[in-house]
Amino acid sequence: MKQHKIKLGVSLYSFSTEFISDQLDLEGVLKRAGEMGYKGVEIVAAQMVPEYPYPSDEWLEYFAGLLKEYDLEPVCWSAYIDMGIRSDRDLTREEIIQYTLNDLIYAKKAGFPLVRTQHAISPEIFRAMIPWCKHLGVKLAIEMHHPHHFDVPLWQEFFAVMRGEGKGILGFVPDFSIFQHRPHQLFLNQAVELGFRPDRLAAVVDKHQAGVPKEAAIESDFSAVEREITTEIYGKFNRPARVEQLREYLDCIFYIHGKFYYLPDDRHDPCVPYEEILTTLRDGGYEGYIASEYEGHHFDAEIDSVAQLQRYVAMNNRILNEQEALT
Amino acid sequence: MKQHKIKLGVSLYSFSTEFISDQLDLEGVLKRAGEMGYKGVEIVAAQMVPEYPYPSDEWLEYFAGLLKEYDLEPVCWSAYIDMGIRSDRDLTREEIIQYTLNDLIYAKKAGFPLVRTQHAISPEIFRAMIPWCKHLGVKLAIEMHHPHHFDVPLWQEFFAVMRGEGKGILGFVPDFSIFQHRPHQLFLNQAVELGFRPDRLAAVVDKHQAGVPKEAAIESDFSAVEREITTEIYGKFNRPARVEQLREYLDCIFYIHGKFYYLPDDRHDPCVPYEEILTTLRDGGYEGYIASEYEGHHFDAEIDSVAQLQRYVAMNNRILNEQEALT
Amino acid sequence: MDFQAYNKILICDDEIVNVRVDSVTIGYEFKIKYPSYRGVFLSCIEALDFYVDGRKLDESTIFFYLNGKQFLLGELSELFKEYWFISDKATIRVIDPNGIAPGSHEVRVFMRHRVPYTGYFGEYLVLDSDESKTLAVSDRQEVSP
Amino acid sequence: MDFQAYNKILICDDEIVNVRVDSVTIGYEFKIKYPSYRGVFLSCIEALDFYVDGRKLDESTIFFYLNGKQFLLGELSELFKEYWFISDKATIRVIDPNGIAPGSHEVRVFMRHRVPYTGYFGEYLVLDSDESKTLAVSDRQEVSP
Ligand SMILES: [Mn+2]
Ligand SMILES: [Mn+2]
Repeated sequence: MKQHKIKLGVSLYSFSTEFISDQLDLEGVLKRAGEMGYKGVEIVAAQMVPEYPYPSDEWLEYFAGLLKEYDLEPVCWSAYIDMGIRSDRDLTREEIIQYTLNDLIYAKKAGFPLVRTQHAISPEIFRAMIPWCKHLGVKLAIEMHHPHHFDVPLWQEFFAVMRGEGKGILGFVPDFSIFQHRPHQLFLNQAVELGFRPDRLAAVVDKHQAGVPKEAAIESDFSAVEREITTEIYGKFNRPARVEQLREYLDCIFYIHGKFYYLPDDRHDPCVPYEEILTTLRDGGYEGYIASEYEGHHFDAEIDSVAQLQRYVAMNNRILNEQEALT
Repeated sequence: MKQHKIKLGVSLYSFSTEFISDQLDLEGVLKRAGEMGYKGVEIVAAQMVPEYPYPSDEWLEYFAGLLKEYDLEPVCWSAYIDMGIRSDRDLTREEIIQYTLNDLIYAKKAGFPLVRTQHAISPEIFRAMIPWCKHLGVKLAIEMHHPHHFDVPLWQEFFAVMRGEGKGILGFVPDFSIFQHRPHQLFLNQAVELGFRPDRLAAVVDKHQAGVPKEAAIESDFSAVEREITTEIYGKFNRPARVEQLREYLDCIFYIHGKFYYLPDDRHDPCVPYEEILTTLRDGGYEGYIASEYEGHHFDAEIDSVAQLQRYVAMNNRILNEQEALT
Repeated sequence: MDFQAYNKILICDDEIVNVRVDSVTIGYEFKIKYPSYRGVFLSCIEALDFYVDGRKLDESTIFFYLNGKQFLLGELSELFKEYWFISDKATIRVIDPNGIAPGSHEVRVFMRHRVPYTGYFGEYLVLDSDESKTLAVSDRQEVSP
Repeated sequence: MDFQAYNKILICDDEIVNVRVDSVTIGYEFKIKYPSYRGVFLSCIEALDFYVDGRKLDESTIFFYLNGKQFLLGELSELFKEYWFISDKATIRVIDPNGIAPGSHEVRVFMRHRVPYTGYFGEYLVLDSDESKTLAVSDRQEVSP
């Protein structure tokens, strides 16, 4: 039995509830991550970096001190391609390059070897960043997030760049939202709060799982909100990617977002097929980080992020190790 | 012989050369004004107030301390109506009100009893500011500056507001540029530097003074720059206002800009009829401030502002007192 | 239904403060935060309405303060370089020479905002955040504008 | 011919500095001031061109830094809330992985700018400031972006 080389890191984004409600500041978040045993951290710069997108040297020094103090390793600087910043038009090529170069430079200054970017960068600009990535020694990877997936034609262009000129410099970050196949508990709770009758909701979830078409799942007595949420369930939890595609593009994976919304225990995620995903990655030889990315804070501010993360790490370790033992 | 009650103050704008070249900072400018014997000061907020248009409380406190230290009296907070801020359109009514209210509030906070505004405020908005002026106890006055003058129809509307609802609250600030009748020495020097042949320039000035039409002053051998500057001389030094109009609107004058560009000595300004202006104001019973407003810095950064101001004050005192003695 | 839990941070608990210059009242103010997990540029705000005790406020009486600057609500959609950090409170100042009466008032904020990175297939997610909160008026007598 | 004497302050005497991140050069920078007696909003800048040793720089390689922010030259005309205080220097950073060679270089700046209060009879005064200055390259090895 060979030991797997997957490392479990954390996106500080997982502490959104505590951060935005001022229960934890940046130092508090880093301290907590360190206390939980995490080493590798990802920061969503637009979330936790004051003065972003142009943080001061003072802040950079402060941040370096915190990483050192809590014995953390900077792994991923997460940037956005905020195409829709402006009201009148999308960003131009020059603006996208400006923002991306800015993030590469600040990632470098803050000690991160990798920048997470987004699909809207376009294959052409993605390729155009190669000289800067090489010059700075910082890798650039596009996150693949639901509703995108491997078979979106744009992504075939991205993979061509990653495997061509960008080899070893440009890659991607799969987010497990692409494998999510059913609504999580916090979504269901919110639906009920918004007026979805629990029995009708349960029926919709069952029909969605059974492959009954959306039209047949919407009953004639559904309220507007019930129709809307049913449409969202069908649109959102449709598992657009196949797990074996991870293996197919393993050479392009620089980093992974271990997305989850709510774990009822520390053994199994009912919404994302972690067993299949993790063993595929492990057996395929993936050796990088999987960042715990708790996202339930979109739905419920009362959930304890730390408890969720602890369950998540336990589940990952169990699958990676127990199931390994079985093979 | 009755003693006149005209006070000589200074617009800190007179120290533009020293301020923008970092020879004097705001404290240096205030100190110099105090040393010269001035008491009342005007500040062009967009020039000397850091963080303008939203200066901090720290700055306001600092500024109050400086006024106290150098025994100066805040007289006029000069605001602009920057109609052309935007590239795509002029300011809207709401924006003009926002900027004006902001200046009234900051003037109040900084201890100034008067805000200088500009014609672009429009008669309607000028009137609309009355309740705020009363509420804050700050007066509002429009500067009348060349190329405007008393007979511009807009100004008749302004005077109607000042003499009607705005009585005692709304007024105007004549700037003596409206009486300027010939180019000053720094203008002539600059013209020569730009290539105007000195003899031709002298001939143009003579013809302009003699009332020869512009077309007849432009010789057939004039270069483009000579034509351009001749046109500027005719356009700019045309004395659009008559000095007796000061007396006519004396009841609306809250403050005065003693505009000058270059004084060759401390007795007489060759370009602005100070003898006539000052005796008219004095004999009409004007009791407010005349701010020394040296403006040669637009043309020559080598002139010593202090020396010019000293000549200016001496000239004013001579005219106000000597000529009084003669009557 | 993403983003819904963030609406809870929209209206801050800070008290409403009457704003005075020397002893002259010029209005009152309260604080809001951007209802998301991350900061954005102000140009992503598509609509912003305020109600106090059920009455909609005239937008010409409202100044939005952030980053040491003062904005009109009508300017927000153009401010593509003005970043609203998620931990920073914006001050909403209502210009009113009478200020606001002591006691408690119900403040309602409606914000329509665009999530600028969500155009996966062309359309941006546009959220409506609509929150109300009862806020007390502060006893403080002196406040800096 | 008003405003002409102010052009002298356009290009600052500060040395040109090669900008490095750790040991990696990303470009070089020099400083300019607004050529007037007063501050304005950046939206009053109608054109801004830079030349180094006679060669016009590609505007896509230039970042304009002011007020702690970074702008593209193409953005300036829209920045009606970004105030350039007359005493503040803007940093012009030229993105170039080679930096600039040691020694002296001639920097030329052309700025066309609108004086926003001059519309006495409808037309704004628009000024062309065109200055050149020889600047030395600094020996400093480490600079913060
Ligand atoms: Mn993700
Ligand atoms: Mn004046």
